[in-house]
Amino acid sequence: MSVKTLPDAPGVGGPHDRRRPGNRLGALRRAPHTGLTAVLVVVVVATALRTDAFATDTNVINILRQVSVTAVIAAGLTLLMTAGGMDFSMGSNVSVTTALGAQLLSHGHSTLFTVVASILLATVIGLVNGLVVTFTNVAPFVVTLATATLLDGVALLVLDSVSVSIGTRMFSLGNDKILGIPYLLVLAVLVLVATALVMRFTVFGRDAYAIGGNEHVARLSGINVTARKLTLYAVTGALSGLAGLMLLSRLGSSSPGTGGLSLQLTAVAAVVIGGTSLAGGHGTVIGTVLGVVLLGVVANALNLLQVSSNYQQVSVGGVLLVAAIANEVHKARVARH
Amino acid sequence: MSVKTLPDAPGVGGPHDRRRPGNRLGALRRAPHTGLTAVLVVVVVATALRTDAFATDTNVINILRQVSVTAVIAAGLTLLMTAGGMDFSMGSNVSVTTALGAQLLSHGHSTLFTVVASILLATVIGLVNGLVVTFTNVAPFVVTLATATLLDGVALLVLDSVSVSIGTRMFSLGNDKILGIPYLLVLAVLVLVATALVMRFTVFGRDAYAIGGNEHVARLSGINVTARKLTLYAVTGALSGLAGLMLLSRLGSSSPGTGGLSLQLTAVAAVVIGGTSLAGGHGTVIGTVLGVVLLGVVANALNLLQVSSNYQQVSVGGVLLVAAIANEVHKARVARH
Amino acid sequence: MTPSIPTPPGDGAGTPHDAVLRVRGVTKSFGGAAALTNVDLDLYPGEVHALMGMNGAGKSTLVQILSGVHQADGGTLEVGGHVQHGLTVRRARRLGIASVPQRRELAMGLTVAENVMLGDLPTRHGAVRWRTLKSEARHALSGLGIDIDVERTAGSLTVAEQTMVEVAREVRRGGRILMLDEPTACLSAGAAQQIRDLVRTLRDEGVAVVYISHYIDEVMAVADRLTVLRDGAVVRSAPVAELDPASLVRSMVGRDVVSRRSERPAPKDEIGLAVRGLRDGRAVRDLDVEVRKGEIVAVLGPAGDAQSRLFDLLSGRRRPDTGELLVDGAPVPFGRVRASLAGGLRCVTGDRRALGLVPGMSLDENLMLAGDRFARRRLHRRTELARRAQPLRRSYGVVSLAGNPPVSALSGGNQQKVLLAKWLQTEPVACFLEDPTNGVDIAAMADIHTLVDDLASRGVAVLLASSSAEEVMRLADRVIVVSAGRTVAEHDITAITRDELVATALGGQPQ
Amino acid sequence: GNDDNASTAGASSGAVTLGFVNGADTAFHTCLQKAVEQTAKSEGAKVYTANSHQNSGTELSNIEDMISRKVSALIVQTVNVDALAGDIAKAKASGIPIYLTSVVPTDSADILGAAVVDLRKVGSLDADWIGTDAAGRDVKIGVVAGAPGAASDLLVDGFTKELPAGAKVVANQPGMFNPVKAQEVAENMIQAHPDLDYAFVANEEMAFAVRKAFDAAGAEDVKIVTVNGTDEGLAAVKEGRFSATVANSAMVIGETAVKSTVSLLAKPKVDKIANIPLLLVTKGNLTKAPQYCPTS
Ligand SMILES: Nc1ncnc2c1ncn2[C@@H]1O[C@H](COP(=O)(O)OP(=O)(O)OP(=O)(O)O)[C@@H](O)[C@H]1O
Ligand SMILES: Nc1ncnc2c1ncn2[C@@H]1O[C@H](COP(=O)(O)OP(=O)(O)OP(=O)(O)O)[C@@H](O)[C@H]1O
Ligand SMILES: [Mg+2]
Ligand SMILES: [Mg+2]
Repeated sequence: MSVKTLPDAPGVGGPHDRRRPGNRLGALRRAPHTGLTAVLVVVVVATALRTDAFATDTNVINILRQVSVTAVIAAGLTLLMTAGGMDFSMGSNVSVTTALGAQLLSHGHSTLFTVVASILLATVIGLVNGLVVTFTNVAPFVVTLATATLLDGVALLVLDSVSVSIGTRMFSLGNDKILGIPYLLVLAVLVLVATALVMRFTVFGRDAYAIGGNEHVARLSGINVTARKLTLYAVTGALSGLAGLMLLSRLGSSSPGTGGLSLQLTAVAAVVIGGTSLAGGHGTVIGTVLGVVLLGVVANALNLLQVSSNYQQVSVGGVLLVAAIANEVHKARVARH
Repeated sequence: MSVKTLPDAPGVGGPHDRRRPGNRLGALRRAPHTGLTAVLVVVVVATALRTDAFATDTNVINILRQVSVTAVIAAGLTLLMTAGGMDFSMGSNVSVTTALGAQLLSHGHSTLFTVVASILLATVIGLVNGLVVTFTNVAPFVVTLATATLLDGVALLVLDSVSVSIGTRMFSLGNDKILGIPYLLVLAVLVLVATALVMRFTVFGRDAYAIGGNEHVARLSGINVTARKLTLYAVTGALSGLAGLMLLSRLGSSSPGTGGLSLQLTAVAAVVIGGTSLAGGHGTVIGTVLGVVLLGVVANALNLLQVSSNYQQVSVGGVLLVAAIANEVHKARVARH
Repeated sequence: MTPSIPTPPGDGAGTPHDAVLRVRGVTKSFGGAAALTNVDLDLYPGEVHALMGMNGAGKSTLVQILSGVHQADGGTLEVGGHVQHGLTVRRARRLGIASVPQRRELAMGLTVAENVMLGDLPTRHGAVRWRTLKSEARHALSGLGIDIDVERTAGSLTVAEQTMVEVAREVRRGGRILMLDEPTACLSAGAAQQIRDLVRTLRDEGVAVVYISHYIDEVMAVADRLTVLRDGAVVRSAPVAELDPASLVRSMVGRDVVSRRSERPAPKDEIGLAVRGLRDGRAVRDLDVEVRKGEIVAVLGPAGDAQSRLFDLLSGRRRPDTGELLVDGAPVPFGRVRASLAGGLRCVTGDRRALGLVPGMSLDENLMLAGDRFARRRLHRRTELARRAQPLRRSYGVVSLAGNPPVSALSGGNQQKVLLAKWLQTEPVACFLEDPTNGVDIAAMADIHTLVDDLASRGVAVLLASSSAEEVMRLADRVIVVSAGRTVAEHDITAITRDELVATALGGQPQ
Repeated sequence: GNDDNASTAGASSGAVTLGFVNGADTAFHTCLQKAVEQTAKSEGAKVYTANSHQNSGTELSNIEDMISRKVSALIVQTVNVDALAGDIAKAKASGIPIYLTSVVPTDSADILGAAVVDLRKVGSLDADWIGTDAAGRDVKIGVVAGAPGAASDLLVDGFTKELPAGAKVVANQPGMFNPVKAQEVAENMIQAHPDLDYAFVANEEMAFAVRKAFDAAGAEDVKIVTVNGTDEGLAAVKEGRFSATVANSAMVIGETAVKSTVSLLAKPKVDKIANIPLLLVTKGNLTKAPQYCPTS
């Protein structure tokens, strides 16, 4: 029996925020994610001062569209990790979905059919992860690391190792705008808002916190933990599918290596930088959004500032480190007050 | 040393090995890692039946040499994860070390100087990870995910993005044998045995279990947790350095992408498949060895059996999944008895 | 691990110069709320110094400051005549200060032997000497009359056993100061007696013992001097001989607390809860219990083991080897939590940290965690949650410093009330209570006893597993004595005295 | 109309700004980037660079970023051929001309031009050499391919199709363009096929690792043919460690790309696809090999 004993540190953005009246500045300093926000602001201001190309409408829209796919994955991951789960195979699920979507479209199937089939497959993949995690007691990270490898292979099989182009099918989703806002961004925002609402205002979402906080207690309190977990894994699967279709529409093709581990790691980095706990029980969509945007802004800034490609990874790593520390130091200060 | 005390030692193979007399078969079934061993045996037998090239001396030596580098990393990771830590940057540390080693050798520095400098750098990198983890309270996975990105960039900088060859320097380490056993394998075995002994028979090793099991208690018991953790991270750093030099001697050159994430994930997979807990407090070198060898055998078998590249990843993923489940199902059965 | 402090030039015992520890004006606050204000305390060698006070009074905080876990905001600590600045855990250890914290914590993956010897493993040439380690650990345990296999893993121990292991560890270490934070809170009468005997032995050897407990009788029996904390301040400090229980209660609570057996309507004839032929390994063998509606039946036994096993079985966490469970006459399948709940059975754990509360969630959410599930709610709104939680908080007397803090920021007693409220608001047909007053102060204890009384008066069948004989005498209609997993005796409460009860529980033999 | 815009912008300011989006961090890509930067300097053009690290999503983002900064033209070393569809659409929509290196899509209407390496041809040149060397004997060949994907497939396909009748590919495994993996694959391959005569390896970085593996297994006589023509590769050919390599100079590609882009911007021509000359390098013609990487 492994009983999880979390530290008592009141989680940032957790279900409780003790606000005291008065002292606005202090309240601000105690608001969640101040550290992360500060890092983001510094990066934005520093970049804007050094290049005019940064703070333009088109560039901002650009950044937001670029992070849309990651944001959808990160949203699912936030929910799942809050419930103490982990899906390391979402990136590979994206690979499979883009591959399948591309094949279906290029074989002349209708867009509707393709969308439904792809998301269905992705959901089933998520569900299978959930079944293994729930019924075998293997740690979710381990299970999904294995399925990630497996799915990478499946994606190759579906593509038969070549690139498959979808021509101009789904072009509008990946490239057009509505009221000046790219469809992809609209989708990502919808997903994020929905996730935030679910986590905060539904019993399903609160159950996720409870399961992540102490699974035994959750089960004893009458929560159908098994069903909840299966649903959570299925939802992350479905969101991977959606992200896959978004990516496909943006790229116009699927090729070996689309999605996969690099996408997965970006999403994981965004989520954990945003303060979602690897051990479960704590997590906020706001934090994840900040994490996703920070990563997008940094990549964009490094390009615009012409940082040499050798220095880019160093810079990204450095910013990640600083952001993680800032978020944590801030949390600690809040706890001390 | 105290060989006599061996039978008393509470299981390196997990804490539950109260042996009951009689019933040899039952005892075998309750022995740790039976599940994993079974999977390994199945893979070996199936491959040996289908190709003669598999069960030859040279091929076995081959496999073992191939996994030597991974084994050294996995050994360090087992120790660290048992103490509740995580280093996701070991692969990237390897990249930096091979890059530095190659540059030093190709610039005419002596092998001794190169070895010392590389391992020193790797140790410092590990120590920096340790300092950040210990003094900022950021989750180790998050810290080392950030430093991994950073170090990948550093490796590119050191190499200036081109391959650097070391000619025949260090050739003998990477290619020669002693008594028919490759030096690399000898090194790996030494590291594994040392790790196992440390974990089982030294206060340092037992403290690692205590820290991983309950850091607060370890601290209350007067264990200098901070110093221990710093040492652990420094040791994993040093082992990454050693692995880097081993890899360099084997390849004869360092190029962008040597080591890095793929090496890291292989090592992590081997360790977790071997039953070391992601949450700390449990871990065995034997399990890790089985995990490392299983991954090596599967890769070798897939090559020898001429499995098409599309099916290779699917097969690796499948075996990983089955192994993880087998290990866990078996554990569960032992616990019930 | 020998204390490095010079022995103060002592003359006669009892003079202030002799104090091994002097606390002056210690202040500590958490997030702006004061947990301790201006606390003075003197500890003398060879004396048991009890700390008493309501839940949240600051007892644990004081102990944690003395053992280096927390740093005081102000005031001075003097150990052996030397002022200590920035006392850390390791430094406290070196000074010979040992403590058993209120929260039982062991390194769960390690064996009992290693846990006892943690931080002080015997070695030869750098290698751990397993044989010595185990024999020393065995010796440390048996020295306290504790019978636990040292090769078991800590994770498999019951809370009571964990306490014993922790006490054994600290005692083995030695030192001049030993602080025990509610060591008997969930121990059976026998185990508690062992602890008290041990404390007396240590005192006679010259150790200064700080002893925290909510049981007045126990404190009166074991302590030489007593300090009462209220809202973080010392309100009274005197030799025990000068105190009487009633005034003690008044200084702790600020009023009199009456808790005596109350008249309840007679139990109905229908059986609310029946357990038949329950058998599970060595912990439970052939247990038969029937509880009528409106009746309180207590299960009493020497070890805590059967109690927590009973919780696991009745709550559906664990499937027994054989057995039958009937709630309100209808069979309830074992091994399914939700089936137990649907049948109307509510089980309140004795291990609230591991199985009772979600530490990261707020007080209110923990309070409504189960209820909202039964009500099949889909949506969650904080304001509305607070509105529903308010009356519960009031009727169960839950007190918190902040509005709706994470439940882990509450003192232990308040956490216990949250746990009871969480389950008892849900209109049970039958319930199983495991140590319902674990760690709560005397005022809260009286409140909880009233709550349980009310429960039975409403016709609920209550099965009570308690380690406290007083509690059983106060609440139960019938007592079932269990020994080695078997029912060995059954008594009507009116037919037995407290002392007989303790004796039966200890010996497992009916008189 | 779009092209006019961009070219006038470039011409009027007198300074052409180029956005170079590189595909990965291998030696080839580094050399290509150096060549692009040096040539741009000599052509008086300003160049911005970005690297997609083998991720087609990043490639698209990089192109968007370049469009944000309003470069006169894009030069793209793509991560893979089909990812180009999105790139080209993007560039077209923003009115910025796009020039491709290494590959060209089937429909070249929407691009400014391309400097193309015929990968099939590369493979077939290596196969030709084996055909000559084997001289009609029955020989066994092992293939260490790259990562699954178009580039590697085209190479291997060109190679396999051109092999003479008696030559048989007995093993074909992916080396993932990663020397570590390639070495493992080669070690296993020589176990399974100790009687191998030739090996075709998809790039020189891997070929070095393969050579080491073969030598360690005592198979010094297996002849390796490969692709690139780096200085180290040529040295290996000279020493006989490689038997042949096909020079596809990164420097030439980079130079061609920049020069063509600048001139095409000024004056769009019909002949916008430049085929990079390929040369099979053996011991006999080492001196004729083009420089692979610019000296920095
Ligand atoms: N780390 C902390 N952060 C915030 N508040 C705390 C912390 N530790 C204690 N408190 C608060 O300080 C007060 C004193 O707590 P303490 O644990 O000392 O009480 P106690 O006297 O031991 O109570 P109990 O009898 O219930 O164990 C309580 O109100 C508690 O909520
Ligand atoms: N907000 C907080 N942040 C961190 N720690 C806290 C907080 N609030 C309380 N604590 C910790 O919890 C303790 C209060 O709980 P307490 O000591 O009463 O534990 P408990 O639940 O009674 O343990 P047991 O179950 O063993 O009786 C404090 O002493 C402190 O260490
Ligand atoms: Mg307390
Ligand atoms: Mg308490």
